[in-house]
Amino acid sequence: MSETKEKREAKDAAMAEESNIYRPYLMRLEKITDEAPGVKTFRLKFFDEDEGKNFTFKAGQFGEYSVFGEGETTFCIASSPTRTGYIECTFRQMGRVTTALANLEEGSVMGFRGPYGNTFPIDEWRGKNLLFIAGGIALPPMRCLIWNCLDLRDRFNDITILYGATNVANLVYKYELEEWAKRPDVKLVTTVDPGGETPEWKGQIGMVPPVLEKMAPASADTVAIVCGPPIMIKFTFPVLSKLGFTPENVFTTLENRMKCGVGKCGRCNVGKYFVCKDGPVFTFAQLKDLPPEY
Amino acid sequence: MTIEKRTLKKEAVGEFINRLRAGQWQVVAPKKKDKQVTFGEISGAEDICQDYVQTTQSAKGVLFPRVEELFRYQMQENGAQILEREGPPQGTVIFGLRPCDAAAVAPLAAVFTWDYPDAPFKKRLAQTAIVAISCHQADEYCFCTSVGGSPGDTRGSDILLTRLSGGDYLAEIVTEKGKRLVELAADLFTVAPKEEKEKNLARVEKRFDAKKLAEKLPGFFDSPVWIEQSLRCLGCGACAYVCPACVCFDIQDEGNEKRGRRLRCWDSCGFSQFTLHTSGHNPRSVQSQRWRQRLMHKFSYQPDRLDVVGCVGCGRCSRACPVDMNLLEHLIQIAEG
Amino acid sequence: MSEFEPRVVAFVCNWCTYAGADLTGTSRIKYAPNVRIIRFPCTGRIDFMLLLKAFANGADGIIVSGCHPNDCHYTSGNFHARRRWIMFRELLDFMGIDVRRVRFAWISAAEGAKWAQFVNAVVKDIRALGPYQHYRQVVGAGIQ
Amino acid sequence: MDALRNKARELLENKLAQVVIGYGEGSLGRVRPVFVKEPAAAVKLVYDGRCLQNLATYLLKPEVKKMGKIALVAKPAALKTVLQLAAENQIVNGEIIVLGVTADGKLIDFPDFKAIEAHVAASGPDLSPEELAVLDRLSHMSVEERWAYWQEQLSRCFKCYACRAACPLCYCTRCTVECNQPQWIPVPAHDLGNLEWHVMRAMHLAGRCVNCGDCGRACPLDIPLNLLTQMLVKGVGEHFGQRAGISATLDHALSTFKPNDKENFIG
Repeated sequence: MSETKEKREAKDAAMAEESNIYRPYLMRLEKITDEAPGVKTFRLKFFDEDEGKNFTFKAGQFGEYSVFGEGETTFCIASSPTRTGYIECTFRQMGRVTTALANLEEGSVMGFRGPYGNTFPIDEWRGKNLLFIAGGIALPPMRCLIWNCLDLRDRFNDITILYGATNVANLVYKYELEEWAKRPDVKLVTTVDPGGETPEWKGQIGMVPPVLEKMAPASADTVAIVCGPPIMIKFTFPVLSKLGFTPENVFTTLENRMKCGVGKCGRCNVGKYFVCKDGPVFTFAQLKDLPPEY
Repeated sequence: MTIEKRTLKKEAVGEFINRLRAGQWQVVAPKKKDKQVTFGEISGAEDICQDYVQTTQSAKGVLFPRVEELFRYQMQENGAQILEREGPPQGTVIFGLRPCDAAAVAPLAAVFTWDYPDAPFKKRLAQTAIVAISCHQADEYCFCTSVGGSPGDTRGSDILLTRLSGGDYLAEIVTEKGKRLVELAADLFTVAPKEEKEKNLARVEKRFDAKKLAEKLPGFFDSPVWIEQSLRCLGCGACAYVCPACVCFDIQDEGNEKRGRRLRCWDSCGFSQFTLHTSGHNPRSVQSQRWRQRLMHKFSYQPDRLDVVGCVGCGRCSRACPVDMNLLEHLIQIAEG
Repeated sequence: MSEFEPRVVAFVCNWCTYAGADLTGTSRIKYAPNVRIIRFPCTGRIDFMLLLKAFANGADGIIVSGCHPNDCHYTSGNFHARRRWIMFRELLDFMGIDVRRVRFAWISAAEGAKWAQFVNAVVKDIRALGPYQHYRQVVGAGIQ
Repeated sequence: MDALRNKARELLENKLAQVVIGYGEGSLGRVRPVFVKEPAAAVKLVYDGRCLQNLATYLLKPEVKKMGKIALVAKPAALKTVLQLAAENQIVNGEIIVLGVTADGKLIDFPDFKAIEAHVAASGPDLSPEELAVLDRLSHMSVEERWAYWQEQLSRCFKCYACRAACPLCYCTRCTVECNQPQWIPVPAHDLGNLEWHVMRAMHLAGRCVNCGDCGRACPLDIPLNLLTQMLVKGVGEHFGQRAGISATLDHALSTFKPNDKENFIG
């Protein structure tokens, strides 16, 4: 992780030598998709064409999305780096800025700063099996990674996706779930919490950890990526270790309150690590030696 | 650059300041106002107050203002315009601050210039010069010698003046910028004095070793000492805002859908909202966790990440604290604990 | 520059003064157009901070008006408001904010004429006082 | 002082209280709040002219409440604070032990709030002659002079919120200044943000403040914030004849009214 960080930082630092790092790109809101009650996905295009062209990022990185006059908020980039020309983000309307975001219409102007943070080490997973485990609104960082891997499908063996939500309505990216379900080279398991199912629900019923235990995916030569609310992560990891997954092979993303996103404002630290610079991607091995401050 | 030693006569100080002001430098120095000594712009040497141990607030505001405009936006039919103010027009000389405050530029610059450079800070730093005056008095709150400083420390200063027994000043020209300042008034700076510098300095006893403390602190993460020490802490931001080395900030927008601006303003890890998630989850929900964060950040995380101690031992936080949270006392308790 | 046209913001209660202002209109009584009316369910619902927000956004004078005591649609809204204004007015005066620019009145739904006279009087006084520069200089001050 | 120490040791020994909150020696001759849990440590308690802080501000802190039954060393203003907190249903009769200390250091052990009410009723007025003189001097200044005075004072504020943290009656879990939908009070410490913050803080204490003076003492920049709340204490007394902190039953000036409240400015 640290090796790629130095290389990337040198490039970013050089690029941002004199420019004001708090100045966002101007973005036009292309498309809004309603994913679930209170949850929307935005597709953003760069106002300035060439800014859009030489904008690159990697799966796992996040950005600061700003509504001028309201403030900034932090989401991961939900679209895959292999799809150029636009970026997407998914958010739930919760606070001041997300409420302002939710009131925007297509064509409005907003800001974006990024890409920030470290990345999923996809190159190291060549030839391995991938197990994606996501809960609720945490699918977006995974979706970016899943599409990235699916666009480079031949590099990996089998890909399994386990995605759970509280109820059917809260499942995000419903069309893409169907798309993944149809693909022969992907095994998709969706589940809803007990009581959250609808009569025509065909997927599993149960919380993510027990469903994972039932699936009992092979842990040999497999990398697991887990994203979800802290409670889900807490109960998923024992299941994974019982199935033989080593902490180095299980990745997750951490979320903390952020303002600058570039390791200056001193807010997002967990122990001596900044979630915005040394994260958001962490392996479980690293999580173990982080103090319980997240 | 080797430090050049000169003498600056007592009566020449006023002239030196006038030359600085004539040389398009704005001069900021400690001024007495009711019971407090605080930094403000001066027009002449007579405004400067010298008989104090430490000013209430540090001169950090010159480099990292308490409210700063990052940019201003103007919405248009298709798009928006983002305008940035240029840097401070005039250079600023901070005259007469203590060596520990001058040393405090290092932790500030360490955070603002690592990885992504912070342009607003860099502009201000480039246009600021520091003419410090060594300490001739100290009190029990001071502990600069425990964190690598000393009453006569030249780190961070462009020129360090030390008042000698006769009232004249030994001037140590430390940096190129200092040399440029001296050139504005070269005739006032005569040959180096014979008198020893050390005997004109205050005595500050070293109370703990910052390196050992930095190694010891991680092991203290779950210790009950934090709860014990922070019971009386009220959770205000006084210690962070008077501290010359605290850099945490908040970004706030002010404006409406037509125009407005994005402001950077001071913030403190002591506030309960500092790490509060919109979902209500707060990784540091109790005051003992925040007090721990304050000490761990300054004495363990920052030395570890940027190899600079986030504290210069000026003692302001202990003096300003309404409930007498004496930082030195608590650090010693951990260093010897 | 043409004569100074003061901007007056009126916080009025919906049941009495707002209806009174309506009556002023329907009975074709002309009064100074400088007033911008903001409707509240009751004077008891007018937060004192809104007055400062009005000054910060460029108001030169403020009118607060509602039902006469004992006429409040919510029985005690105006009584509570009266106490709040007694204290708030003293605090503003103590802090040096010009209370001559903040005018209070009880104007019922039937007193269309009184509303017109009151507004005209307030606008005339505020025009004499001139724009509220003091407060406007505070907005944006203290930012590097 | 010995009476206080013996009383504290006695309370801790027979488990009548789990913690005694009092004053102890601090740095450079200052005093600081101390939380005495062991009987032997009761000797740390001191009481003299330096003990000014209103310790009632710790009564509602979760970390302190978790320690069990509290015995509070209460200076005269703290007694009024305890009554006002009781009036606002923050503490219940018998929930805390109040060790009253009079101005000349005598210890009074109050069995219940009724006893405190009697003691407070017998004590002097809310505002001392000196405080009234300062308010008087300010009220004789012109509006412009007062505006200039307060602008100069408040523009120095850097919003560390020590005034709010030190005030025992500022116990709201979510202070208005922390609400950002809408952003009621600007967060940055620029002149407008400071002015609106201090007006709101004073008004939210109108009719509640017992004039303990801690907000002014806690301010690291020595801004005389207590003048704002003192003026309101005087105003509430004059206009409505009500006083805060003299009874454990609620008599809050700004949430009650009399039909014939007097005023001379409503047209």
